Amino acid sequence: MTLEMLVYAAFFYVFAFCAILLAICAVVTKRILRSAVYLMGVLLISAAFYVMLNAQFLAGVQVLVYVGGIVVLLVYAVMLTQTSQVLETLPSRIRNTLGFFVGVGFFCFSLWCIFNSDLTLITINSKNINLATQDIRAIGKKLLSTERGGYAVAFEVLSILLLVSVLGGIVLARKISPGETSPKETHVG
Amino acid sequence: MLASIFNSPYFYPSIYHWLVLSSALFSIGIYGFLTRKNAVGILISLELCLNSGALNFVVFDYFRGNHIDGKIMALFIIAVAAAEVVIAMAIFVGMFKHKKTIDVTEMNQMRN
Amino acid sequence: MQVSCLVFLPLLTAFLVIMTPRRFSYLIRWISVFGTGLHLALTIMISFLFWAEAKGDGELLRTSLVFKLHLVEKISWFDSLGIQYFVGIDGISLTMVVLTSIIIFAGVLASWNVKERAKEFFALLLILVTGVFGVFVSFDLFLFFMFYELAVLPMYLLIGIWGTGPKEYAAMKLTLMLLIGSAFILVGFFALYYGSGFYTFDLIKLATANFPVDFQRWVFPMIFVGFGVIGALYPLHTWSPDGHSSAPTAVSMLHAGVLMKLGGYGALRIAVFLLPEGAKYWGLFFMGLTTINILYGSFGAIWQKDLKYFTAYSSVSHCGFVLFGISALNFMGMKGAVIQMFSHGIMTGLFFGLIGMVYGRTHTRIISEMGGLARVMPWLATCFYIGGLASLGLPGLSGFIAESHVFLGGFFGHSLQSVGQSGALMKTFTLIATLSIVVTAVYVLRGLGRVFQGPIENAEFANLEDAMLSEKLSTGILVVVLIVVGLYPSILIDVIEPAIRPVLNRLAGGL
Amino acid sequence: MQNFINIFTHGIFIKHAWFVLAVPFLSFVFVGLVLRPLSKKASGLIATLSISVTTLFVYGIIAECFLMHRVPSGAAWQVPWLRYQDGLSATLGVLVDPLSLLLMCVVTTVSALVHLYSIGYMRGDEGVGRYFAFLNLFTFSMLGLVVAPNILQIFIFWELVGVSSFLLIGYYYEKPQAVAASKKAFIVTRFADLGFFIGIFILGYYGFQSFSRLGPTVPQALSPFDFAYLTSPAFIEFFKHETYMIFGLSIFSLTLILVFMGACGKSAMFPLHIWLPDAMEGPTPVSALIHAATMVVAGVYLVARMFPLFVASPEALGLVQCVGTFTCLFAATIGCTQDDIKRVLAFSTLSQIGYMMFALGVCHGGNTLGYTASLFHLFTHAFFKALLFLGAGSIIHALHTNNVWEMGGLVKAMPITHLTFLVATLSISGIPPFSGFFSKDEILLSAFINHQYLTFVIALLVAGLTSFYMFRVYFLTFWSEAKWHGHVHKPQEASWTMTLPLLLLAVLAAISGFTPIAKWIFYTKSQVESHRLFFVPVFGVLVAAFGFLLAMLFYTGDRKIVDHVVLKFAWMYGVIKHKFYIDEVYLWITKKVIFRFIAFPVAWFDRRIVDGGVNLAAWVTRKTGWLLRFLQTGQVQTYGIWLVSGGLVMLLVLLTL
Amino acid sequence: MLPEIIVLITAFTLMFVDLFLKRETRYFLMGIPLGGLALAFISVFFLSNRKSFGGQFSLENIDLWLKVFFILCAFVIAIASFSFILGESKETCHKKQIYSFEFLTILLFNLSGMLFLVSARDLLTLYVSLELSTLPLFILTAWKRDALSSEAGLKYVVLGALASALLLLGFSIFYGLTGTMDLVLIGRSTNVSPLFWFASVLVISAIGFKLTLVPFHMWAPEVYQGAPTVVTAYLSVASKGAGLVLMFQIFFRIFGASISSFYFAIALLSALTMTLGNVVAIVQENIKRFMAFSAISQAGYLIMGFLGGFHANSQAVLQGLSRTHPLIALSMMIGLFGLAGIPPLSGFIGKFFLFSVAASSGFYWLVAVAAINSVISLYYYLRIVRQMYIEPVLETTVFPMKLSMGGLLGSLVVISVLLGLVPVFYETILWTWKN
Repeated sequence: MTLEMLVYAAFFYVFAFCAILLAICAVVTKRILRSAVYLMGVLLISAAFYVMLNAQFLAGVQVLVYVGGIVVLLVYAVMLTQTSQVLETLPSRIRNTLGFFVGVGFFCFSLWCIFNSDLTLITINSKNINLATQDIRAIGKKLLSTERGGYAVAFEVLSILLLVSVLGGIVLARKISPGETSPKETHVG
Repeated sequence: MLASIFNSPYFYPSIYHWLVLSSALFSIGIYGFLTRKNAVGILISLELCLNSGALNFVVFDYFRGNHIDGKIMALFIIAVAAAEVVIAMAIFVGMFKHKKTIDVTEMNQMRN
Repeated sequence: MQVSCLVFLPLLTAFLVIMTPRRFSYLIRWISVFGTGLHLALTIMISFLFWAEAKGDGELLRTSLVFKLHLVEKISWFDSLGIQYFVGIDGISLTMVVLTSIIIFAGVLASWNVKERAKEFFALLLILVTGVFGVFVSFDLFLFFMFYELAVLPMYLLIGIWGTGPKEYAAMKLTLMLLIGSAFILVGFFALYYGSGFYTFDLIKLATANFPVDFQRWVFPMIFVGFGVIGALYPLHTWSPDGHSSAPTAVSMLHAGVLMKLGGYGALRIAVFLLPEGAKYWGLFFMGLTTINILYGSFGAIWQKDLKYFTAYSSVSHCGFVLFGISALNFMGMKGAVIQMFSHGIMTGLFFGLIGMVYGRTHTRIISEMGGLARVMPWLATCFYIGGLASLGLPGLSGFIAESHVFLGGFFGHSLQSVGQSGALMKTFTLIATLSIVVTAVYVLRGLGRVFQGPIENAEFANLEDAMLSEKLSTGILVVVLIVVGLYPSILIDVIEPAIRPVLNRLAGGL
Repeated sequence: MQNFINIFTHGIFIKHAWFVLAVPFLSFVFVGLVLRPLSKKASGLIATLSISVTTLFVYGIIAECFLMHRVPSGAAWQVPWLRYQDGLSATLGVLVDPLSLLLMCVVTTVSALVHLYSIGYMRGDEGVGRYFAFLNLFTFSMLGLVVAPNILQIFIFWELVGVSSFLLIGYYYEKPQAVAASKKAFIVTRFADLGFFIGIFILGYYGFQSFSRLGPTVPQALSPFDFAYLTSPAFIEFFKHETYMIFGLSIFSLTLILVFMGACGKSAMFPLHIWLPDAMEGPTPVSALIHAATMVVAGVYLVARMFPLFVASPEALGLVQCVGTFTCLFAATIGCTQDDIKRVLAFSTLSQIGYMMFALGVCHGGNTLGYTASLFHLFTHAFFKALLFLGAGSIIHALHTNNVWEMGGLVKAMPITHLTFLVATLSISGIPPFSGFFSKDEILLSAFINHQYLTFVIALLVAGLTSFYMFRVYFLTFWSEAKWHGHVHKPQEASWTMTLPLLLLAVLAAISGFTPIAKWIFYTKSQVESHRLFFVPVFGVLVAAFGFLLAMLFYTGDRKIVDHVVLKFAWMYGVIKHKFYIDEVYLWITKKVIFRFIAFPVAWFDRRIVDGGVNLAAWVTRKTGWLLRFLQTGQVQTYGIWLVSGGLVMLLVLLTL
Repeated sequence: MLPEIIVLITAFTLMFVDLFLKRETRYFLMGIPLGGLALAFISVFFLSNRKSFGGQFSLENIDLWLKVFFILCAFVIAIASFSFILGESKETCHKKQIYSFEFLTILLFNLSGMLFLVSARDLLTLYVSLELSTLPLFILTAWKRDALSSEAGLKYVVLGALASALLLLGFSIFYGLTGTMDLVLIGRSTNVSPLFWFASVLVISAIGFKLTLVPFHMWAPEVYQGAPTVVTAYLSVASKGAGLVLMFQIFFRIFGASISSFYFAIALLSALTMTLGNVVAIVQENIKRFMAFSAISQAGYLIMGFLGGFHANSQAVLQGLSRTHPLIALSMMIGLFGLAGIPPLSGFIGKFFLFSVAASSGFYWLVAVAAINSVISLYYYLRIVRQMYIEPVLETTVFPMKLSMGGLLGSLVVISVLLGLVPVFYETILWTWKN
């Protein structure tokens, strides 16, 4: 065990423990704002994981987009719906236990499956490592290439998806000018 | 004794460790999804799940894949998550206008 | 070419009826009468053609294992799935086609005074008949099933809209039970389709596939019970009393007269023909069941207050004869079953037609309220009595021919092991079944006596008028047919016998 | 004259024997469809004409046979009618042999006379066309029954006879009792026919099995149903040794008992006799024809036709004898107490048929004289019983009442009826010169020869009773003081159409005793003339005379003796008057037992259980649907739980399978 | 790629033109989407099966017909939605909503997502196009912005996100097991280990969600009830079609070899879905909830097609899809029950093929259950027929049907009857299939 590996392992365990602790807190806290913050913590740690798995560019994107964008959006939502002050009450006994059992069940099943199937390890060989260094260029090239392995089509589809979500967001949440009649409850017969 | 732990073959974080970690996160996400009352809380736990999925992809990419596809997939997952959150937020806000609360348990006007 | 236009002529008439505007309700009736009349003529022409062609069939079929069809038309439809439009005529189908065309002609004549929404009524009736004709002449299982569904579905609307009494309930129950029956048949057909290994629905081709014995043992009851539902097999007959009593005249004539024969026809043509081993295995069980069917129907009829329920129960008992004959699995039994199908079809058609006419006049069907109508409507009374005597099996009328065949068939047992243990059991079943001729006599005379004979109870029946011309014509035809078949049965027997031969040869192990 | 005789020598009549059946059928169709609505008189005339032509034709056949001194044994004419199976088919034909000739002669003669009589009797009625059509139908079916060469044809015409009697009894369908009587008659006979039908099955079954082997040996047999085959010694031998036993009886005797059950129904023997007295609701000529001369003897004819089989089974013949004797006594006792003239005659018919039955029955004692005696009695009884009925008919026609006590003093008012009625009464009571004496004497003789002494004694007693009740009716109707003075028009003799048949029948009743039946009809020729015991007829006459005196004592003077006797035996008299309450027992059985405990539960069961079953299935689907509906709680998170846990369960399913 | 591009171009032009034109004159705007879709419809036939974009986007014959199916559905829904958009129908609740042509743009984007889904050949494109074909539906469901619609939208979003998370995890495991993103390669190389089962279950639950199979169907009733009628129609037709395509891609590409081990699971799912769908549909009062459950039972029939082999079943699935689906759902959804009287005939033939596939692999018990269920489904068809014909006609519960709508649906009915009898449509599919 080289020193470097030792440090690597130490980092892994520390970060893993923190991630799981923060996740549990995010899920359990009563105040919604606090849970958003905990979520931010988990995301940052996972960015660190990405670095450990030498996906540096991804870590950057994660921090920028995920933490910067989505979490902020979550906070806005909390502000807009004025639920930050309101203390969220505990879920009913049954729902809680049921949820717990399902969560634990899921976890045990996945563990059982993981440890029963033989994931033959592809040892880290040299070729992979140097590749990792210029990963951004490779990602960029693969992203837009139209040959066999490329994802140009997916890229275009993603752009449309984002456009639609923005359009949808606007349509659904735009303010109705006070002039119009308030939306009356209508049922189709 | 400590040394023995450090040198044992299972100490260094192999693929199994990563997978356990990501499925732990996923399970916590699911638990959160099933028990939080606040709609945003549900969203948060969903983000947890998606993030653990992305992590899973990167892990598999690192250990078994060709070191690029997994990352691209993670990238796309982040983008899609963003799109979802936008739409979810819009609907929550719309919901809030009517019910003055986004407590999911009260939204059962249509049932049986 | 003739058989296809035989099947689709009623559809054409229905189309014409739909085209005529609603105002000319009189014209609608004339079109449908003319259509069905033309159809009757066509049927007679075809039967002559058949006689000409089928001259030599008697000996030819003595040993053959497959039906000898005439006027065959075969056009491929979905050939990748082995489905084709395969239509033909043999002895049994011809009998059934003649029966149906007579009944529909009489039915249309009998429903001369249907006033509201006459257009849809006649159109649906004719569509129903197309389905029935299709079933009797089709030799491709898919086509058979298609026409079978076509025959069952208009029934819902016909009873639902023009019926009387609890019509929705009766219509819904009838349609659903028949369709559950057809669900069983569908599964059976698929079993045949895949079990045979030929991947074809063609009946003749399937006949050459020898199905393994235990396969036959579970498919046979599936198909037999499926057809049993519409053939009023014992526990599954509950739809028929309600269905018949709340259906309008023409519909219950057609239904009891013809549709219930689909069950017997299908059971004979498909279940027994394709799966002889299964038939032998289950023969005794169904024979016992149908014995109950026969007695149950006749005892039930004694107690009925309403005339239509009375006839419905009697037709349950007579349909029991049909299935009894088939499950006897020998030459006389099956031949008797086909004759009974024909003769009972005519009889019940006559009965329901007459009940409709009586109801048209007295507006009541309760037996105890009516009395002494013979004085007022002698024609209807005589026809009713002839029908009644035919149903209790008076020699000289067609009822006796059928019943004697079925009883002798049941008593003489399998052509193979007539003596053994199953032979004795079959004899006891037959003897129990013969008790029905007494019980039938009791309820027929009791019912008719109370309705037609004795003094006229309530005064306003005194000045009812007798049958109109159209009604006289319709009942007249049916009575003449009953008497002709009764006096000179070999008209029917010479046609049916060659067609039964193949089924018998397969049963006798000639696989 | 000579050429007139040699017409009969060419055998034309026998060759065209189908003519006997064709004419009545054609006239039935013609009268029924064409003439009935047109004119009453024409239909009456045509019907009578056709039957008389048939009668003459039958006489032609008899003359032909008589002149050629031999009677052809096989069926004169056969046409295949209904093919059941390769070896089994039913044919329609005419069998001409001594037995069928005798019956044909009786049936056609009586029928012709009744037709003639009916023209007068039914003059005023409005349904006359229908009446004559049915009468013709009845004659046709009776003739069909009599000439049947095979057992299936007998059954077919057996049913047709039953139906035509049903139609004729129910002729006055206005009257509820007539409707009930016709329904009762048909159902009871139908029940008996069930036994006959099963008998035919078993015979046909064993016949079919053995036909391939034994068929060729029997000359005349065409199919297993033919009498020639059934009564052939080969078949009897085969059938007798069939070992199959049911209820302790061999199949052979069981079949014969079943056939006898059919015969009982039609001839109204003891257990199934209840329909005959009620059948008097029909018009009197009908009773005369059907319930005196023809239909009721069909049972005797059947037993006679199957006699070789019966002889081979002692149990069957024993039963025939018992039933015959008991009915004879039973009916005679009731006959004495009836008030309605037609009921008296009905019971007397019952008792006379009882005579014929037990005459056949005693033959199991060895000597088959009874066979000839019974048929001889059948021959004579037909004429004088028809005469009695027609006489009663003309009385009723004149006085419009059936009750014997309301009649009286008709000696001068209706001389011809009185004379003919007297002849018939003398004949039935067995007074020497008349036919009744000869046939009854033969029966008594056959009973005595076969050592059936109990039957012999009962027969004598019944002979006495017969003469007693017949003379009771005679004295009450003709000699007691007239009670009809009050009526507006006084009774007088009817028109010639009614009186001529009476006279003819009277002549026949008188001379028919002398016809040499024994020469033609016998089972074993040797036993017929074997011995003549003189004391049997003497006892018969003595007993008859005693009955006559008793009746004269009771009924000529005033009525106090009768009242005194009635008072003394009041209870017994009441029971006998009500026919031992057997009708009520039957009624109770059908109404209470069959309808209430079988028909009602079946109908109820069908409506509640079987129907209920279907509705239950519908209710179950609806209820599950209703329950499952509440699965949708509206909580998003419950849906989430369902979704994930569903996935996990799916995983379990996949892993385990 | 041609149809997708055309659809996108129409969507963008519609969006821009909508911005610039005044509210009243926008009436003639309807022409753009219809014209665009017609063009796309024609363009599909010019493509022969060649791969472009380096195999990311390939087109085989079956996809040809699937695309035709999607475009046809979108075309019909577009026509149907005009009355909704232009505010004549009672549903549009307030002024502001009127002339909002965004509805159609989002619809077109959704359609493009489905078209991409059909030709996706690797995990990434599959995932993204799946997202593109579900996210717009969340928006459309919550379109009316009233209490019911928003609640429906919320539930749909939340559960949809959960389903996509599960799908994601499944895909990641597949990627992990095989190391490649390409579907076909994954299909070839998978070794059957517990993790593979775990991943397939996750994917099946996502498919189950989209196809409303029983344990995953809970969202359907509320969403169908809450969403505007046109969207409900679209949901039950197109989104179910998309679910089928997803199942098609997954089952025949990824599971390829080991599909037979899934037969029992599919049969179980199908039986459960059919029975629950039919049984609960009987007791529903609300018309749209009733439609939801009847659509659920339809899904049960459809997946029976997957019990046969690749070739046998694809015709059956297509038959089932084209027959049972558009006609019944459409005519029901838009409330024209008049046409409901005919489904048994045309539906019958579609179902017949599906049953035959199930019977071919020996699932006779399933065919029996399916036949009984079709009887139950007939029960409520007949109830509707009764409402129309037998009961005295109540006030028309359906909003006035414009000529265009009537004409369209009438023609669809005729097509359906013809499809049943005339074999030409069916034969051509077979022909294209063969070569």
